[in-house]
Amino acid sequence: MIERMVLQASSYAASVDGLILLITVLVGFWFLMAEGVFFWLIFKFREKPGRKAMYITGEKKSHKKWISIPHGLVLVCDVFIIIGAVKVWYNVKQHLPEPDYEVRVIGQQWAWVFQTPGPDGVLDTDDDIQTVDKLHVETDKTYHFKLESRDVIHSFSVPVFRLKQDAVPGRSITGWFHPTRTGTYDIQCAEICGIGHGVMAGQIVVHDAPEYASWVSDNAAAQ
Amino acid sequence: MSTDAAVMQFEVRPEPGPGKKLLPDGVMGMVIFVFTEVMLFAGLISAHTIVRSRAAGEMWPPYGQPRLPLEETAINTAALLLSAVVIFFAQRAFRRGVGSARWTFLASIVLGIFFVASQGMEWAALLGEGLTMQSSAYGGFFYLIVGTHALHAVAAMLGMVWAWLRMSKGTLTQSQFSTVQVFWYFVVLVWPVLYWKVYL
Amino acid sequence: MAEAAAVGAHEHHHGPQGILKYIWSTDHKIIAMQYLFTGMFMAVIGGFMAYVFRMQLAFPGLPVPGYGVVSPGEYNALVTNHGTIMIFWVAMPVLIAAFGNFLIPLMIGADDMVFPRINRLSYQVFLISAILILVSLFVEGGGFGGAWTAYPPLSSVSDYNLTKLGSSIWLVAVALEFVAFLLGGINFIVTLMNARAPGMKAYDIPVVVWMIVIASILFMLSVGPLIAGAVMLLFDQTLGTGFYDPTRGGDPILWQHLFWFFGHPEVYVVLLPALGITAEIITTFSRKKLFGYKIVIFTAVATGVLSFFVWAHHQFIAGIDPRMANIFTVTTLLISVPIAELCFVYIATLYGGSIRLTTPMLWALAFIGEFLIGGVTGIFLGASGADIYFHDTYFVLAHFHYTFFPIAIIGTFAAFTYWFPKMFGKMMNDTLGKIHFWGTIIPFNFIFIPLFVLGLGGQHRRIYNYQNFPELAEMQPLRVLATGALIVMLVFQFVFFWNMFKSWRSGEKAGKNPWKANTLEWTTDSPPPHGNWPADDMPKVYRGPYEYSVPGRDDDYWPQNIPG
Amino acid sequence: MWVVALALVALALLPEPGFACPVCFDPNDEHRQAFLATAIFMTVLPLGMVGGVGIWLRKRLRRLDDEEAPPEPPANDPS
Repeated sequence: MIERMVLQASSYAASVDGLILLITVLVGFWFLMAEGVFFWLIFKFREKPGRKAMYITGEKKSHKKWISIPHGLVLVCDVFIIIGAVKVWYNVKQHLPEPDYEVRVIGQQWAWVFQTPGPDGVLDTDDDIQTVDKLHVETDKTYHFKLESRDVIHSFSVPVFRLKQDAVPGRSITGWFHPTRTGTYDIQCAEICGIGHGVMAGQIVVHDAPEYASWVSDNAAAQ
Repeated sequence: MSTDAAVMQFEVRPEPGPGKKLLPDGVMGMVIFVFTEVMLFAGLISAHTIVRSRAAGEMWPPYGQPRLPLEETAINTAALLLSAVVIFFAQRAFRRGVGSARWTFLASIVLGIFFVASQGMEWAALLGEGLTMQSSAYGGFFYLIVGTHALHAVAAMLGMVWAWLRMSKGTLTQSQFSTVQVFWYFVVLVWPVLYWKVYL
Repeated sequence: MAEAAAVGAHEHHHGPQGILKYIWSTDHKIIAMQYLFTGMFMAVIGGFMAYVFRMQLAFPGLPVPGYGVVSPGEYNALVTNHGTIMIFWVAMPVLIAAFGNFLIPLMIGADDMVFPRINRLSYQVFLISAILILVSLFVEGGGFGGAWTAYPPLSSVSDYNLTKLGSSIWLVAVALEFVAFLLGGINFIVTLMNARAPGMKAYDIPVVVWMIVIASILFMLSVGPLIAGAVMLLFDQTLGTGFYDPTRGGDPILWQHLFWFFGHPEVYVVLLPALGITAEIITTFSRKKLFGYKIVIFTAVATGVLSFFVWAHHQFIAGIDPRMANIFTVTTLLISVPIAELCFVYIATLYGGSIRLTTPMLWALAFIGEFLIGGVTGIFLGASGADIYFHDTYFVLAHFHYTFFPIAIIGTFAAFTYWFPKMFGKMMNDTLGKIHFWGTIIPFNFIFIPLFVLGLGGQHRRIYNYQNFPELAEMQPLRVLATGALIVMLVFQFVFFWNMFKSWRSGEKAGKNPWKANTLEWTTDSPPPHGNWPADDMPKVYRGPYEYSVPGRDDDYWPQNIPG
Repeated sequence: MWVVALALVALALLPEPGFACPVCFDPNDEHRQAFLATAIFMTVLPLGMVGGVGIWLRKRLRRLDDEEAPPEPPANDPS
């Protein structure tokens, strides 16, 4: 559903979209049913001369079942949604697969600063590459990001990855992503961070392996 | 269902008498207000617990900050608790219309004033030792929580003095007394919790 | 004549006369009017703000007619204060304070609130808070622009938000508003407990009164931690403490917990009164007993209880423990059960009725139909896995407007058109009412359905110009559509004001009970005199509030105060 | 209902070496426990207070009903 509007560019994007589809189906069924019954009743029982309304208390068992059966079914649907949601959540936020690379993402008013490992592939060494507003990554590699903030709360959001995590000052938050598709995509700041919030746009550039290698060597040389 | 049967299902109620009040208006209003206040202190204590846990492994109170006077405050706490006991007896005496209720009530007010005054002296001493709201989160929470309590204690004192004056004039009603009493119980009973969380 | 007698019988009620009567009155009906019209005035301001920032989004950078060019700082201040005003100065005062004050004593057969002077104080504090929030927009540096959630450190450090004065005044105004509702809430709860008419048992109380009181209890229990948090935030802003400053041992996440501990129950605080109003209207105009009165009350209580367990779903991606998110997913989805049940009950009430589509009934039905959309889209956001994508997008925005708009606007119009005859003694014009109804409901959907689509497309909130984001820039036609619909909707509100004014001046006389309803407020004059009923003729209650179309009776209604 | 709630809390508290807490502030657990403990405290406290008063008022109502229409209910009976 969403993939038609926003590409799926990470390993877990499809599972998030699948969950959204599951919820849409379950919830959509109840919604259409409720609205359908609602409008039908309004039409069927509109005021007609000579017709008196019925007297139904809704306290009897035979009446209550019209409420209690849907009640139970809604609960069952909720259970399905909960299971789906927790599964996706566990996969994206709780579970950390082994990384190929680590990057550091720092939010500040009003720019993104990225620290990418240099040719040695290890973060926090002398050859690290620092970029502003553009994060270069390699496709089909698992990345850990360490999310930090220098001033206020920012939120690191990459819609095509279905990834979002707040950057909280004073903490270093770890997360992961695994790009699956090359291209240049938006990074948005999803948490209001002052008057420059609207221009705090970054980009994530996903390269294939040779392109990434040449980018690393070019930039490592430049530093 | 026949129409008669439907009408029959209505129990014919007896002519209603005047409504009953479960609690006097003032007391019930004060009880509800106290609930809000309990939640206010719950919020403050939770905030304190979270910030304190963040410093786990490090020192609490932080290095260079004065320690809080445990013993003096314990005496204050005792005075405050005693005041609650005294006001309980004052209420019993007042309900029976005993004349000495006035003096029992006054004793509990004096104990309350003693608490507020000696807390104020403690603050002055701590400020002199360099514990301020800005000096650390520790100092900030100390003044915030104890200060909020002090504000409530002063408000309760004002209420009790008002009630005492009315009692002297003979215009105080039972429910007015109970209203003030409920608030004072709240101020007294929340204090041991604060003492435990903030001082110990 | 009747009024003179009533006033005479209520000598002890005598308040100030003349113009003072309206600004220094302790009469619950006057206070209700004060809240109502202050709320309406604030709604106009909130609506104007919406117009300005929607114009900026549709036509970025161009001067907005009636305002001028919107700078990024102004944009943030506008969206922040639009949210704050609409929730705290429109939804709360109108739904709870105005209708609570007007309806509770009239519906339970009391002559006034139990603490009339506290009631007056409540409005006065509220008025001061309303003035303060408006002042905060015009001080040096501009209004506060850190979103209505005011997350620190942006809200606590003036170097970050650049609105030192604005943010402090904003915070003080919000805190004062809470104090006003605290005073009002105590009054509502005690009045219901202690001042009911003789014979009115727990299950004879109209649903709207129950709902307002349950909402007040929720408010009283949840607001404490936020006041604690607000004091800490104010000290951080003005005294230089470090409660939320991570470099000095504080914790910014702490505020989010304190805020949302109140913030989520707050949703139900405004939802329940709106549901209560709807219950009164659909039973009256379908001439039906409410389907399962006790189910409604118990479900409302269950909703209230559950609402204390769900707040952290606002913080799924805010850096809380991911294990905690699982717990809150479960509780959040569970709360859909009582809410769904309430909707089912209301729909079931329509079955077998004789539905008259008057203006208030249209509003009440629209409430159910539109609120369902808001309800079901909430499931997407409560499910933690899906929230990773939806958090802070326009999907959230559209979702809560689909709940808050039915609650605060549709619910208010339903209540206002329904009780207008009681408040002013005149009938409203039905044709103009229907024009206004359709002119509001249709554009409403055209505003927010495009915003759902934008949210699905990954557009985040509170960004003043989407041209900076290549992926979002091309969805501009949807933004223009939403803005156009908003303008149409705002224009149709003039019909309402015209109708209100005209009907008040020269409407048809209403009589005591124009809708043939059962509850006690319809047994007194319209508008009710001071003291509501003659002191020697206070109503007594003999049965429940929804005995419509009882078989074997000639009338299809059976007022609560008629014996036998 | 309560069993489910307690089971969830137990689940959240279990130390699980298998998975990390990538967003926790620091490796020591006390901060996380504090958030959980205060969350439970703040949730249970208001419900406990209102529930307690609700039960007490019901009892009082029963007692008032049992006494055959007392002329004036005692102002505040501390017993």
